Amino acid sequence: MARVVVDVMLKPEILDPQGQAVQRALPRLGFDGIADVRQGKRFELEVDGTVDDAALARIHEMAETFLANTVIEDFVVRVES
Amino acid sequence: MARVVVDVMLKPEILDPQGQAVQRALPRLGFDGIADVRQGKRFELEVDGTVDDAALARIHEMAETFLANTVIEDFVVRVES
Amino acid sequence: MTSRIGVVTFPGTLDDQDALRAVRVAGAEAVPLWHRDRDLHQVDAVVLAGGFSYGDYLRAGAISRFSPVMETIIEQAKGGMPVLGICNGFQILTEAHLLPGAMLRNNHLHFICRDQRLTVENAATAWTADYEQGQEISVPLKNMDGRYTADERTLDELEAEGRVAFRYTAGGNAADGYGNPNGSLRDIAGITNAAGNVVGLMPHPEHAVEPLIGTGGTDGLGFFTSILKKLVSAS
Amino acid sequence: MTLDTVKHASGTPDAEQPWRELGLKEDEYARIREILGRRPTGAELAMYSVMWSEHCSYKSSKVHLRQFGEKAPENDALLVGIGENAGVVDVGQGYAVTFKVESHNHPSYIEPYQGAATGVGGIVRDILAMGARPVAVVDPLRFGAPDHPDTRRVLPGVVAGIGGYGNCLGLPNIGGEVVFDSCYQGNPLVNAGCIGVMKHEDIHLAKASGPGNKVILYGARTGGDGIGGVSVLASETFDDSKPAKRPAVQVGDPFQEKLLIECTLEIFREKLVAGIQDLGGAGLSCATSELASAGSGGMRVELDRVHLRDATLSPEEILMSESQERMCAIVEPDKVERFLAICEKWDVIATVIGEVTEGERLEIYWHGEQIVDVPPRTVAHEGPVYERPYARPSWQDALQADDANALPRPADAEELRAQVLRLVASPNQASKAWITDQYDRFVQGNTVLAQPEDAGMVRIDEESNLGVAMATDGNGRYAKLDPYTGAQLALAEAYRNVAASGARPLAVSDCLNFGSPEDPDVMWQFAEATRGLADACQTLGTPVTGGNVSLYNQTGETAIHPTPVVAVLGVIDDVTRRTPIAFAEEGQLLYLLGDTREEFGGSAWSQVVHDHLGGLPPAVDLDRERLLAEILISASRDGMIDAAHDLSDGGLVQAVAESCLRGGKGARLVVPDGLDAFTFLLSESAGRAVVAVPRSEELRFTDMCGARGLPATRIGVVDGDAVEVQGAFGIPLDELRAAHEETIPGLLA
Ligand SMILES: Nc1ncnc2c1ncn2[C@@H]1O[C@H](COP(=O)(O)OP(=O)(O)O)[C@@H](O)[C@H]1O
Ligand SMILES: [Mg+2]
Repeated sequence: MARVVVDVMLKPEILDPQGQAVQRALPRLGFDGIADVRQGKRFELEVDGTVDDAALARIHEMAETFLANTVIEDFVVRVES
Repeated sequence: MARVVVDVMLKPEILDPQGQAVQRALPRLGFDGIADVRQGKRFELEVDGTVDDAALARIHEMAETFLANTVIEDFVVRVES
Repeated sequence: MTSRIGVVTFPGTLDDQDALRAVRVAGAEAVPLWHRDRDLHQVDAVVLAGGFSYGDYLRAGAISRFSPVMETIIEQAKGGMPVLGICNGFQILTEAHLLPGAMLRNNHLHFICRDQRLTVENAATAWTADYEQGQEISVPLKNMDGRYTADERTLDELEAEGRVAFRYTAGGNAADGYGNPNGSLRDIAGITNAAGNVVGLMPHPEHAVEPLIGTGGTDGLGFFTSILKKLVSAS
Repeated sequence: MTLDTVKHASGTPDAEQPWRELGLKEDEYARIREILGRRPTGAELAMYSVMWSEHCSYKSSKVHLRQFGEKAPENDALLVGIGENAGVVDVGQGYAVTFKVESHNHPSYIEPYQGAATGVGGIVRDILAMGARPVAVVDPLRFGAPDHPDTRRVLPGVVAGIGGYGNCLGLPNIGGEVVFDSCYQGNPLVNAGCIGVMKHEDIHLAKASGPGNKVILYGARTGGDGIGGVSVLASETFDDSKPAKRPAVQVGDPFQEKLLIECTLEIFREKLVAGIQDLGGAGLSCATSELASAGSGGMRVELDRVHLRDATLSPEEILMSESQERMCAIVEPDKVERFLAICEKWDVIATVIGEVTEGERLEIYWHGEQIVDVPPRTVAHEGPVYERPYARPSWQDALQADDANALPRPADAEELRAQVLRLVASPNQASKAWITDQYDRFVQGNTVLAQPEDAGMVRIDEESNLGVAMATDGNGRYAKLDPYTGAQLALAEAYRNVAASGARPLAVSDCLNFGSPEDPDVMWQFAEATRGLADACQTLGTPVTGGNVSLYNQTGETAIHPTPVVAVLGVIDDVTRRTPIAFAEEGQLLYLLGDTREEFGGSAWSQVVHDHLGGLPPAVDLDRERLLAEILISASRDGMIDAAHDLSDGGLVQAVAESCLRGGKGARLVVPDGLDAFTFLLSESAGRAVVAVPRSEELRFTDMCGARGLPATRIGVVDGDAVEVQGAFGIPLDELRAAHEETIPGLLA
């Protein structure tokens, strides 16, 4: 069993009202000094067997076609150590 | 400017309907060998100045009281390199 | 013989019964279609109804678009079969890349349910011929992820080709349904593909086909009478 | 840990057991030992403790609730009464309607989104279990002070949870309430109601009969949700300082519930079940023991067959788990295959976990070893019953003596105008559109009326236009001043709201939200309120068909206001005859129906202007309510009125303001002889409504009122774009709209 993480974030040019709402609330809660907040998704995949290059390539494809919508989102795939 | 990432995931014992829906869809899309999927949130915070221990402690508190709902979620704070 | 219009039920589709009713009210034969079934049962057109297919999990429409029925619909839509995507159906159409752009969380981050004023910008599609260009109509709107977005180039292209089918009408009171309800770029409420057979929009014309029910108007009926006329004249 | 089997329990009579931690009292534990003739196993102890909790057993309230049955009015419409998952009434044309209101107060305070969401999920499954298709939901809500920081946490979460779950299920939200009062600060009330429709022959009951029939658990997998939730949450006050006691929160999956609904309805259509029960509080403990108890008694369950989300759960935990979106059905053996096929079609997991047996014992096995062997009736239906002591509180007289009618009144027209504006802008009177716009009210395409109308109304037959209406009401301030009258006023208001929409009130469900039953003051409030409600139901001819009791709503020693929430269901033969609240046609005449007296005790005015609660609530005259309802229904059926709005908190001016804003038209009002402007506008006398009458119908309408003896006073006309009170003041609609509509977004957005 190995864990692969896929992080999906809205592209920088896309308005992220969730992140903005968080950022706007921070000063009210007494937290200053945060210049920007973006909110995205994190997927934790438990993979059967070992994660070799072939497996990673498949997960990359899965992220590209399914986990992220590349019209609006970027993604990163990493093997969790 | 430094980037701090807060990952928020549902606690393991809490039902994650989103992750389950994703996992159930995978075989249909031709992706096998994924034993489990959990979906959580990823916050990217752009922090003014340097991220010292005091700043990290503050962000930790922010995550605990605001970014995560600790009744049902766990979180991890990390400085992005 | 009247035309057969199919309405797809995915797990979590909610407005399929309403869409079937709207098809009937317009005088066509309503045919329920099932997501696992590749066969479209000789329908002449398809409505992808509103709701929360697969709970809107991952992204609205993201899981449904991979269902067996969609494989056939995608193929036939490319061949000219009329397809109308309402709300979740619109989201499925963008996820399936039959229509450009994507739908994002409303800018106020809430689900919104209200009467909505729309301006018909393109009265030449398969689903809008019974309206006048520039006509204002009122139909219910209800969604969580209704903010239309696309990159600038795509938006310019849509405008230039007259493919913005509906815009949120500006200029009046929000209480009367005017204004952009969710931050959609360029006030876009619905678009069409270049051929005019595939149309998607966020508001719900199928909820505005009978007096008394819903908003109490029949402004949405035109979608269903438009397609019926088109199909009848083609046959 | 060794498995605590029945055999093991018999051999170790003196083993220590955590009955106290599970919320049982010493004598209750002793009784369990007596019933079983030995000490209970861990699994049995879990079952008894959760089923004998206040929440499941109604042990403190039972003796009072009996009145609803004893005093039930003769009513041919009642098909299924109290005791089943929900009551069922006949609405004609072969249709039956089932409806019920439930509370999810404590979970919603801990985790507002999930608490409220699973509250909706639970009540919908109750309705489904009766054999009905759920067609609408309502959500009566109470929160703490609107400007309190915790309200900003709780309210948006609750609203998002109700919307998130209900919208995703495809059930229109057609009504409810939002009330703020600091008494609910640590105890918000999240009540949720659901209406379902079926044909008479489709009514299903929760009972397991027919030895050899299979017990099928279907729906979501079982996880660690809310383990101990029922007993810990409902039998003790939630105490913030002990986070360790916080039980695992239940998380809802509305998508799964939608599949469960469609799957179950298809199963009903093919007549595949002999008995059915939803899994709610107390999970499998409740479902198996209730099904067996209501049937012939015998059932055998192989607990290890239950599909788990978490493989480490112990059998006790599986029995207590409150995982959502599950149902339990009793199915004849030759129908099992088809049953499972339908579940597969809808992607719903289903498992045969046991069968109905000849005997009278509920036996549960874990990998072949017996861990439960009990008479199911002792678990489900023969739990403890308490006659809790109660007495009129020592402070009640002083509270009633503190007369609101004696409070300083506005000195002149200008001050009256200012107070009226403050009132329509106050959080309790302001428009709730910011909240209700987050709910889908159109889905299913049958909604005739929804917020902000007096009652929600849905069409149930497309051919005949048969419809049902529902309103929920409850005024905790009135009930605090006098719980007997307060409960009757709650019923009267909901009844009036339904009639104002044009529907005939038929039956009642209630959700009784009170403090700790161990406090004699609270118990008195509860006793008085139930007595008041039962008496009033008898007089109005509307039986209580079911409901829910929520106790221990208190923070420390301080209880919430007694808050009986009453839902009235009505029927309308032709929804095209429904009456909206909007004043939409200029020139129509406004009539005030009923009598206006000086009644300010518990009023919105006394709260907003004086922050005062004292005196007596408005008087109740149930015969008058009945007459008013008859007139409103006849007038709507015969086309004599175009709009109607009942008068309640905020009085006449509130109703007129709402009707004007809804229709976008103003009104000119004249203060009737014998009344001063202040009393005319702001008194909260019950039994009243304002109606808009087309001029052509005036004579017919006033003749009818005159002949039937209902006071009808012409008070003005629909006209212009302001609310004008002749000789006093005017408020332009724009100013009124801003005052009424900006408050809630200002507080919460
Ligand atoms: N939480 C809610 N959910 C749905 N509808 C609501 C809610 N709160 C208020 N409403 C609706 O808003 C309208 C006004 O509510 P209210 O002033 O309490 O009515 P009334 O005084 O007639 O009982 C009604 O249509 C009511 O059903
Ligand atoms: Mg009312």
